[in-house]
Amino acid sequence: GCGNKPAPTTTPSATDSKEPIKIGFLGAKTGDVAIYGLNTLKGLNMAIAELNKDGVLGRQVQLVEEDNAGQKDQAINITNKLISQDKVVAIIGDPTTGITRVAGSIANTKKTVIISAGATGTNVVEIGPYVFRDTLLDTIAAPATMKYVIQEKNWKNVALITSKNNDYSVSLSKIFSDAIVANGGKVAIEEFIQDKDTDFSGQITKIKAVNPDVIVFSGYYTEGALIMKKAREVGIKAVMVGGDGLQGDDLMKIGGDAVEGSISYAGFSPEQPTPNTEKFINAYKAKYNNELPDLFAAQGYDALMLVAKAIKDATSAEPEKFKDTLAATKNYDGVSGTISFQASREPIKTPVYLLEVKGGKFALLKKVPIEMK
Amino acid sequence: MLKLENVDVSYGSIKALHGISLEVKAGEIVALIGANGAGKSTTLRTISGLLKPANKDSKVIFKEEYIFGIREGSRKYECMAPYKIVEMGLSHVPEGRHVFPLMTVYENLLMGAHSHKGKPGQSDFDRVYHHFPRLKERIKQVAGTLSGGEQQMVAMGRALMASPSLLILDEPSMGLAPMLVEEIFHIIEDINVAGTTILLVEQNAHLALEISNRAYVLETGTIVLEGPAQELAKNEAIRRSYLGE
Amino acid sequence: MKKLLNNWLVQVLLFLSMLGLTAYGAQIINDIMPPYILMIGLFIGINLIMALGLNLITGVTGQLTLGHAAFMSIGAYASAIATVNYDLPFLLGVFIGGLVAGLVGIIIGFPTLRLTGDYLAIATLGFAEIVRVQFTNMKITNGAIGFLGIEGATTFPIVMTIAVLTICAMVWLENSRNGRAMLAIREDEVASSAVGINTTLYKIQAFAIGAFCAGVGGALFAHTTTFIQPTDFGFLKSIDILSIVVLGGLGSIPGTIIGAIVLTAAPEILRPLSNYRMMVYGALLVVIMIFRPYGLLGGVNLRQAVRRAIMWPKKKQAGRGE
Amino acid sequence: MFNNIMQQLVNGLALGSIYALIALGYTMVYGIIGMINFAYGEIFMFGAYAGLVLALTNYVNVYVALLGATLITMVLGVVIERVAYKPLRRSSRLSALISAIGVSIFLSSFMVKVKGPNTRGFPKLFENRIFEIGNFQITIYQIVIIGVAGLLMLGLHLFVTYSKTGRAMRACSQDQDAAKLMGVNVDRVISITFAIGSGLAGAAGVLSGIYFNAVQPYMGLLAGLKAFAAAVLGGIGSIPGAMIGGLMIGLAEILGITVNLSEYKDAFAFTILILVLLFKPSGIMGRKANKKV
Amino acid sequence: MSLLSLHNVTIRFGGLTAVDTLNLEVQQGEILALIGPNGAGKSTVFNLITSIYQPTEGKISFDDKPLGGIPTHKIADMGITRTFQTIRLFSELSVLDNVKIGGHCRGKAGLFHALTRLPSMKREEVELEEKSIKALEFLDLASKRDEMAKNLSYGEQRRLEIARALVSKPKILLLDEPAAGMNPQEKVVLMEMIRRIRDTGITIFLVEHDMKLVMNISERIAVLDYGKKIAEGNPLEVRSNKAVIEAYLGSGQFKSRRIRR
Ligand SMILES: Nc1ncnc2c1ncn2[C@@H]1O[C@H](COP(=O)(O)OP(=O)(O)OP(=O)(O)O)[C@@H](O)[C@H]1O
Ligand SMILES: Nc1ncnc2c1ncn2[C@@H]1O[C@H](COP(=O)(O)OP(=O)(O)OP(=O)(O)O)[C@@H](O)[C@H]1O
Ligand SMILES: CC(C)C[C@H](N)C(=O)O
Ligand SMILES: [Mg+2]
Ligand SMILES: [Mg+2]
Repeated sequence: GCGNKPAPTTTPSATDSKEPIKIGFLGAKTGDVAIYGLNTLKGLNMAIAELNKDGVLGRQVQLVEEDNAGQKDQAINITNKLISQDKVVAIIGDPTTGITRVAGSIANTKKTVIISAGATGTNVVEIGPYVFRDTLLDTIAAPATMKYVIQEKNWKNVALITSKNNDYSVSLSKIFSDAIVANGGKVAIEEFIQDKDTDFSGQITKIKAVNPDVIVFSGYYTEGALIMKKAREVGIKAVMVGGDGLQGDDLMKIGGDAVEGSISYAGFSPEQPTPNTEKFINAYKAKYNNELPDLFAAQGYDALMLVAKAIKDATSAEPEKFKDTLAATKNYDGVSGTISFQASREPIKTPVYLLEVKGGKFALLKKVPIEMK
Repeated sequence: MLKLENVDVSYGSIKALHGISLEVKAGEIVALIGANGAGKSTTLRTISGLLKPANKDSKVIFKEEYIFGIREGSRKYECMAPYKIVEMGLSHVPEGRHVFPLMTVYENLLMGAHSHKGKPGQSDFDRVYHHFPRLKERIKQVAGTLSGGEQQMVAMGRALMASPSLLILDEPSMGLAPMLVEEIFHIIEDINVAGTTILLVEQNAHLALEISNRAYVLETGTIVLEGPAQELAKNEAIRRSYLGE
Repeated sequence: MKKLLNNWLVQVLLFLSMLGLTAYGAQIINDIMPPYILMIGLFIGINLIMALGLNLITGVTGQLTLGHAAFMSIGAYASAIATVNYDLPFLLGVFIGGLVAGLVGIIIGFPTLRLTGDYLAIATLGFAEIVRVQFTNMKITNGAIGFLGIEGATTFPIVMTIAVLTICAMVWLENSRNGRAMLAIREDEVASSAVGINTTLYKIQAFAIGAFCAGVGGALFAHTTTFIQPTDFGFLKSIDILSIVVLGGLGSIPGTIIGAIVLTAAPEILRPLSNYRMMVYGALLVVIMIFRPYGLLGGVNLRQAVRRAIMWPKKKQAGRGE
Repeated sequence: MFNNIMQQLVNGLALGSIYALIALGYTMVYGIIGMINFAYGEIFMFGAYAGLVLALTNYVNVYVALLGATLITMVLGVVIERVAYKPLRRSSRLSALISAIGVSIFLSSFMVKVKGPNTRGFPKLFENRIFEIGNFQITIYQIVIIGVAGLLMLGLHLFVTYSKTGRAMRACSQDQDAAKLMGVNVDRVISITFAIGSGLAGAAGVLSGIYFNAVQPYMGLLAGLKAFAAAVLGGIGSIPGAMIGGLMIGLAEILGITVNLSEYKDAFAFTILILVLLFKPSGIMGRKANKKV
Repeated sequence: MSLLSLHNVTIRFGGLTAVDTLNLEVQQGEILALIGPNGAGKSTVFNLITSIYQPTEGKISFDDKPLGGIPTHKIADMGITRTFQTIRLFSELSVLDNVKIGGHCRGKAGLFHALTRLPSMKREEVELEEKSIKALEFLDLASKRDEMAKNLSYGEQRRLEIARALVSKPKILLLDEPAAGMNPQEKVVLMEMIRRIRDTGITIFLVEHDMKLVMNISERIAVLDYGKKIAEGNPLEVRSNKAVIEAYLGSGQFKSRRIRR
């Protein structure tokens, strides 16, 4: 078009200035997916507090938080605002894949680092050299989970449920269903729901008829909990298996007994912590009246710490410079696991934590280590 | 029984009534005549509380109670809700019928007696059916599908159900067949004899003047003439502009 | 002088130079304003284009629809498919987006426009849901996962130019035989047909034009966000656009403009309120409606407004004998 | 297969009863004020939360929670009407609609602020039991929901059709000025209407909270939409219509799932809705707006 | 030549036969009145002619063309326009716009013209405006042209309806109780207007309860009772027809029963 001017190069404040380094937070504080955003924010605030004890390059770190309510146009406005008005050097991206993609391409053109602490879907880092994430990828974790479920548990007869209006769920179901076949299992029935549905009686009635060993559900925890309640009510014994969308204490709060035994994977578990993680957990509990950090809090914390480390290593808060040190990060000992970026900037996180709901809590079932290629 | 003093009414920026004063005494039939747009309906709508005077000096007094205005010796501006006015015994047959279109004729009549405690008796209905036998044939018909004249009967019947002490009528004969026009005027006379005071707006000025005690003539929002009905009926100007002679 | 201005060719030239001026002015703004402000401006423009379309359907013709986002999504996907899958140029894609949406508007208009009032509202709402579910289940749209890789070709000058063009078209339309017929339908359908107005025809016309605008807006939206998903076009989007129209003033073009500005900018302006932002936004809607029950500029007509504002010598008005 | 169908029928009936329950109060307010009360869904949500809070704080039993929530939403409804709708009574319906949207945004974000955005489960207020009838099951929750919806419909219908207040309500909906001239206290009637309607919404909120075991600040939107759809499908303002409309939508959704079109479930329900409207343009029980010319 | 003819027209609403095997001819250029008691079916006849209702039986033809199944809006094209007993104006539009819309069916401009504003379209607009103002002047409403229709008084609204109907250049004008709500003086003026309209060549078909007006201007009168035609003829004949007197006219002599104080 006629209006395409080359983007004005950002002029970050001089390196020697003592002004705070600004980091933007992009995520939902209201709206349907607010819970993910809010928890990410908690992790971020932990990190800020910690970083500001000593400062980064002698400067304070300041967080600029904005609420996108889970809406794309708002996310675009915010990304622009953070970059052009607040002059942030990095944005901790939205926990969802969809918005990260949109915000990522803006940040990339405007040469600002963006790092998502939750996006696990495809086509994220491919956007360009400024786009990162510190998450456990679905493409790695889901097959690992299925391998365990089918080969070790010997649950071969699978009922697969997808939330049809949830992009994460739709892509994850594809990965699950390939992995089920690859490991010798069988998708006996595939059913669809939608986010925010509350009645699943129709689907459950059909699922009951195939008598599955396991119910694989690729969506979020709320629907997961409600599905299992219904399933138990009609007498289905199979447990539920899912992705990081099931991560959330509400799974148990809503699901109660019905979700006992449910298995899911995550890039974080507060159990068997490394010393580093333990420190984080304790500090977190102290700060947020004894609440345990979840996946999003931990990954949010790591995301900011990764950026801070990159800035320190590059001795520059200019995104153009520290993005390369960030991309070169290897074996970073984060609170949510060990993180390395591959040449493609795609993260490898190890281990995959398989969690099982036990006594109303997520309990560590197994750590599956991942080799870096 | 009813007294208006210096009543101004506006629709937005358009002033429809300019300081009207009139009075209706108990037992009278008073006619209000005037050309289209003179403000007759506006006057009636103000009396029943559907419109508010624009001016705090205006007074509308019904049975010693202030519908609008500031009582002497007091400072409070009183402004009575329409339903209270109805409960005090006023009934208004509006211009354009305004029947409840989705209710049956029977229910419409029941609504007429709404302000009364308890259910109206059969005799109340019978009185209405006596005047308008057509309504009896149609008690189950939904009023919205009645013919124009039939709806006018419902509107009138509804008012009769209320057994008001003051009945104000806005063109009750509009759209009625000649025989029924006569019937309406007979009804007005009859209920007046039975004790109801009446304020009547009618385009049929001949008949209106014939049955009324007194009359007011309204012109573009101002009262230009008043007096005993029979005298007005002889007034040259009136004969020319309102009686079409 | 007056005569000259009344000449059709002169008017066309005047109009074209005005468009040029708009584009040029917008380009200047584009160069000096920070991207954040610019982007808000751009969304104002997009929302305005869509709202003008809805204003024609709901404000002028009086047909309440709650499914405008469906046409937006149709325009968005159609244009995205055109530019990505078929490599068509961006502006052609936008036009195609509008066209497809307009066509769908006609097709669904025929059966549904027999309905009136809230029955029409729920039918259009249902239609929008159906469209959304359809997009969620289609291969070519990549379902819920979303359509990736759209070029970010929408720019501020383009949006502004199209917005001005839309405003002009709407003003002309409203002051024509067609526009009057639509207004008449809003007021009284029976009387309209009794004076010879083919109510179905004009309703469909309004629907098609409104849908076209929504489609264009959707296409511009797709080429702004570069990535679209069915969830972007949910019921709340329809409501957002309707709010613009009503809050601005049903049937009023200047009202729609103000509405688009206020309601697009408000969530951004309210950002500092942080957690109370949406509460304040909701309360704001209520307060504005209470104090301006007919909308911010309800009942204001653009020509009158302009004339009153700058006492324009009645150049375009010549011939409207006084 | 057959028991499967019977089971699905029960599922559909139960779901439909929930929709009907929400739609009853909706259609009543809707029919009488003639406005699309968009905040209705949020009142429903508020009721659900009120029930939740009551249930959690005092170990109260179902009835207290239900009653408490009903009372709270009654007050809420009346307040909303006074503040946000009454000033708009004489202006366009759409102005009131936008005001209602404002209220609904306000209420849901208020609840996010106060109670957080996440879904909450509902404590068990009474024990669920499952009855096996032949080859299909019905839970006590389902029986309660179906029963309550049916009873409320009947009661409400009788009230609106035969009581004096009910008649006054209908009068207000058809011609407010004329109603005033009949001595109807229009403000009071509208307040009563809102109180009853909102109370029903609150009760429905608690019941569906118990039934689905989920309460969420944004749950009102979907509920409001379903209620709107059910009310229109049944015929605006018709109380038995709302019941039928609700049941039909519930059955349609389950039917969609049964015939393996669960990904099109909502589209399925709306397609049926549109088809019905094309043949009955004023809803199933709706009286044709037969205004004579 | 008969311009409009009804042949055995019947319509039933449920159990009610509103119009019963009615035969009626309206001659070119005449003023014909249709009278009858309330609920006799007069307005229904108008609704049948304008296709708002379809007859249950029988047929209606205009200019020798059958009207069955023709949609209402085409009826106006053919040259039949009407006013309504219950006023139906475009109440939020200006008086002038109301009248302009009345001229809709004589216009040609379409969407294309609206968006290109070609000179031909402007000419049409100017002509329409002139015509409309003339019609307003004719009905003595010119001073109210910028007023919103709903703000007119009842009688003014009635005249506006006639003005709106006139701009469509009808061959026949159906007037449903045009004098309702007017005072005797205004009725005289209206009567004059109706005559003048007829003198421009427009046939008038009139429903009215005001006998003075009806007897004065109509050349022929048809009387309906319970949907059936009970009489037809010139005013003199009808006035003295016994059935008509019994069903409709009454004595015509109002006698106040009251002794005035
Ligand atoms: N709702 C309204 N808004 C604005 N102006 C109005 C309104 N109603 C009436 N008017 C104006 O107020 C004036 C008085 O109207 P009103 O209806 O009282 O007259 P009227 O004497 O009853 O006439 P008619 O005999 O035609 O019924 C008229 O000029 C009319 O145009
Ligand atoms: N749509 C309808 N449904 C049911 N009944 C109807 C309908 N339209 C008219 N009617 C009935 O048909 C009869 C004739 O009505 P119509 O309006 O033609 O009477 P009219 O002769 O014009 O009477 P008026 O002089 O009172 O206007 C009336 O009894 C009326 O109740
Ligand atoms: C919040 C998470 C469940 C989001 C999900 N991992 C995604 O990529 O969209
Ligand atoms: Mg009047
Ligand atoms: Mg009639």
